[in-house]
Amino acid sequence: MTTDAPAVPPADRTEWTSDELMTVNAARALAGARTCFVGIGLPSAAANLARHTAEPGLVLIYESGTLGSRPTRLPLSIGDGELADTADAVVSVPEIFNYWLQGGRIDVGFLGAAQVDRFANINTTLVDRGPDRPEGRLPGAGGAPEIAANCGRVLLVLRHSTRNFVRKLDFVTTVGHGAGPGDRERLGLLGAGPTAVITDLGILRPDPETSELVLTDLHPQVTVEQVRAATGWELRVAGEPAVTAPPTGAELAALRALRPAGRDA
Amino acid sequence: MTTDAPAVPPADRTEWTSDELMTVNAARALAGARTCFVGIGLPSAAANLARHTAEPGLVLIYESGTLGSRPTRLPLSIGDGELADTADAVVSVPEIFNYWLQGGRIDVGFLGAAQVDRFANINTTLVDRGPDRPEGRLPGAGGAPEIAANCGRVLLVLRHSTRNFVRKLDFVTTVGHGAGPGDRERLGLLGAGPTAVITDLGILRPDPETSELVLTDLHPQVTVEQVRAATGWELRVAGEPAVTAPPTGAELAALRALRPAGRDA
Amino acid sequence: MAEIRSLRDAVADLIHDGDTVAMEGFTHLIPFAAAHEVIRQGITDLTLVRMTPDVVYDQLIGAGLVRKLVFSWGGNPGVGSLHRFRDAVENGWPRLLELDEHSHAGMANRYVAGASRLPFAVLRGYRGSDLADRSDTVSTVTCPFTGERLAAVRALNPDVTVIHAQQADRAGNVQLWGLTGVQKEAALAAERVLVTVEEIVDTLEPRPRSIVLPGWVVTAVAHVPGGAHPSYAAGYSVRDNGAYADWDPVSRDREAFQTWLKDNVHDRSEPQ
Amino acid sequence: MAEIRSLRDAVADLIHDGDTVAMEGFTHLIPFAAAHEVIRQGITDLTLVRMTPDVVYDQLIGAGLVRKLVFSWGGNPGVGSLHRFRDAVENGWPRLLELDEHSHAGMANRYVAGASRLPFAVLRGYRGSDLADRSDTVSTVTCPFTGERLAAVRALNPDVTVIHAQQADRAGNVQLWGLTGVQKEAALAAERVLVTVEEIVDTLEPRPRSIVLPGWVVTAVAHVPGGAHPSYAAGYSVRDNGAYADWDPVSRDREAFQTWLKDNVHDRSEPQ
Repeated sequence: MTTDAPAVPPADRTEWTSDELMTVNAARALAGARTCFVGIGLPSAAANLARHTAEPGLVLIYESGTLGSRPTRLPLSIGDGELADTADAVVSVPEIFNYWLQGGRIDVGFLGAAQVDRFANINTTLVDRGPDRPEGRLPGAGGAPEIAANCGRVLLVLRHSTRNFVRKLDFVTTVGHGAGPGDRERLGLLGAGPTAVITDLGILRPDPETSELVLTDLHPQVTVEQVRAATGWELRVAGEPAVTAPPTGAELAALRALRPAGRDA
Repeated sequence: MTTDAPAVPPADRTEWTSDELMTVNAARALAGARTCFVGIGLPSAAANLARHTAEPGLVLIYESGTLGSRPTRLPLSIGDGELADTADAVVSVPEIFNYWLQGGRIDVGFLGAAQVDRFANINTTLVDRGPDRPEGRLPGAGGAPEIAANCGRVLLVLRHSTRNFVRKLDFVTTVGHGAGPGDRERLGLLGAGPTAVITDLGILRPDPETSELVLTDLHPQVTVEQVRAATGWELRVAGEPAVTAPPTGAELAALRALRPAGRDA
Repeated sequence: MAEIRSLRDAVADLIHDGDTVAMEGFTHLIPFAAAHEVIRQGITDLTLVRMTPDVVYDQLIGAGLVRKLVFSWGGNPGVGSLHRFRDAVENGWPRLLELDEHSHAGMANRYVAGASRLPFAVLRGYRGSDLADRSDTVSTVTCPFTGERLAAVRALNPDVTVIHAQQADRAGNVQLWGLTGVQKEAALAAERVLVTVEEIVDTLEPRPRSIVLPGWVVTAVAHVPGGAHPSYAAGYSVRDNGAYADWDPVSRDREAFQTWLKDNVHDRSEPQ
Repeated sequence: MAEIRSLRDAVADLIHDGDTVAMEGFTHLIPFAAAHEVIRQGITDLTLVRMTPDVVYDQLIGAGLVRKLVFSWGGNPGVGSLHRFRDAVENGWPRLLELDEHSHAGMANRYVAGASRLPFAVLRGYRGSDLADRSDTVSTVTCPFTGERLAAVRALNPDVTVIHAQQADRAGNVQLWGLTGVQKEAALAAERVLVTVEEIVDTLEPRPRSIVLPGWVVTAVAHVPGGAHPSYAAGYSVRDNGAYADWDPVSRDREAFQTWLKDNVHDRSEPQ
């Protein structure tokens, strides 16, 4: 994706990929957060970017047991050595889940997903590929069910397509807002649950009344119709959706400096 | 207490106190053990002596979180710095109780006691001082209930008197053999429970049929009548009690070398 | 991030009349200086929590500030009884002392549950002991897989936990090493955390056998060198066993205790 | 005390057909060399336990040795799918693979219960997730104090746990550092423990951020430098991210996989 924004020096290039757009907006969503439990993949890119842009003091917590990691490059996995070497503290995996996550100490849980439904519930377990084909296997739950249950709020980041944004999940791995208002309380889930889903097309947020995800923000040059076409349910739009600010040169430079040459997030 | 044993060089003095006799015999009871969870006080003296005499490879475990401590002097408390400095590993207090003690990894639990009854149940909580006086307060349970419940076997060491060896405990802090055979199984207690009570007069062991403590060993020059007089119940004697071997010069020298000058165990 | 404050201000702001307060440190790193500041400020009606009350709680109890004690072993390690504790329990002097009494394993697991924000913890404990009958924080649960009945202990979540550590950096990150006892659990179980430290350093160098509490789970840090005396801080001091022994005659006698309290606590101001 | 043995002998003696085996290491210190020795010896019908099956279990599954997998996240970290795992689950190739699937928090607590010799562990988890319906090792318990219903997970007690560590001494005491994951719990939960190490040293020097497993809870130690490759051993090697990426095309194709297996495992003997 390109833009017609005026030319700037090379360090501030205003040309970006849709993944970069997504990651930059995901990083912005961390402004004001103190601590973030970071899922593998896109969330890790966004959370690391936020440390260089929107929220320099952000404390990154990885399920491999690191508290306060400050990697200089994006880790390929959540257990890369630099996450430990740069951390304020390293603890065991049981401890990170029991004392730190379940202990209710984390402001934001940042997750990816394979499928999301209109209540921001998540499937990362399996996909139904039709009656004649075996179920397709996904990686599984990882830390997500308890991350979504125990953080102050949850952010999701994933690419927008009808494959990912579905009318009905093939499997509920992780509860977002359940079947709607009151369900988190009924299930005993702490925190506000998902407050934003950041995609390569825009941002969806739960309607305060119904908890249903509605389109609140479009990325520059994206249309409501494009987003609706990429969503598996009849997506509602919150009045006139805002348009997200284009990535700044500083954001793009910081993101690109983080990325190991030749690697995707 | 003195003995008429022949004179030996100063390093092998054959004169000993009744506490030394008790500690030496307690240390001997650790022969063959691999790991010992060490209670505060007399047990610590005995277990440390065993490392220098009966069982040089004995692994000492203290509830303060040390595995494999090798103090050169007897620690005054179970949290002295040398216990940590000389240990193979130092862990948290929850871990020592959950993973190491409850984990069933310890051969011998070594305990002291304020009151013991005929089934080797222990009171370290309070004493009834009669109708007109308030209950007398003892230190409390510490680690004892779970030490006695989870070790392969339990050794007790305490001075012999009718105040300590009582017909009925004023409070059951820690279960030894409960009300007799089958009680440990019924209560779900693991291990064999108390297998010996070493005192300054001799050694009591549970009768294999009734689990009642009977006198099996007398220390040199102690009589059955002396022990019976110091016991609050009608103490049975196992046939002809054995007589414990007098402390060797090496045992006494090792014990005295451990003891900080001017301090009791 | 934790604020670095004077001990006086930190105690005044964090600890209030009626609070449930845990001061932990298993023989090592006992926060005596903070306890003395509590005595000087006369903060009272406290529920005190500690596995081993030790001399530090004997002093607070003798000072009449304690309504209830939650504990598992109340002796003077290697010396004998805690006489102020006994006098309060046996004679109600200077006030009645309510007890909630556990085993060490039970107390440790109560803190674990508190740090994990679970309402209870499970252990194989208390079986056959009279302890369970006297506490309303011990119960049982049944394993849904095996049917085995196990002990359940209620979570401990103090209003304030106070610990002493070797070092903090200027952002309030705290490192302690050596015997680290149950301090991490006690701190993470609490609403507010006060840490007194031997030293404030520019950068915490990771140490063997250490634990680190990030500044964002610590409320306040106070620089109090020697703040664990007569307990000790590995690398900075050794345990003053003589002071523990000397406590015995002082604490046996109400008047001797009161004189001690005046001379050694009330008439001494905070060390910095 | 642990015996120091060759990897071949240790694997042959400790791991048997039909065993439940946990090979742990969270990205770091994954015991690849030991897994390859299991493949060479054709030890089969295994129930494999691991939070993150990773490439190491993809290889064992592809080799047809695995009856059941107990896990919580089965991807190639930073790369994509585990194709041998998917082929087994989706197509039953080379054999059907039974699954017991959990969340990370659930698996971690299953090991904690196993290490603690409790029949279950309690957590605030699985709420509303379909995971609980598909596993007979997830249930609920009710807090006897508050009435809250919480998840209960059944303890994991493997027959054998295999881990890789940086160092052992000659008595078989083991030290590992850096990300230490769930290795202590996995080791203490098991009946038998095999540790491969980068180095055997005269004396273990305590390190920051390390854990020590005393030799008396370790069954066997094998000296296997590089035994974690393409995972890594902090202080000895870095993660071979390229090898993880290269695994993707190899594992997508059954024949390519079999060629890889022959060339890289079967035709290579134990490295020492």
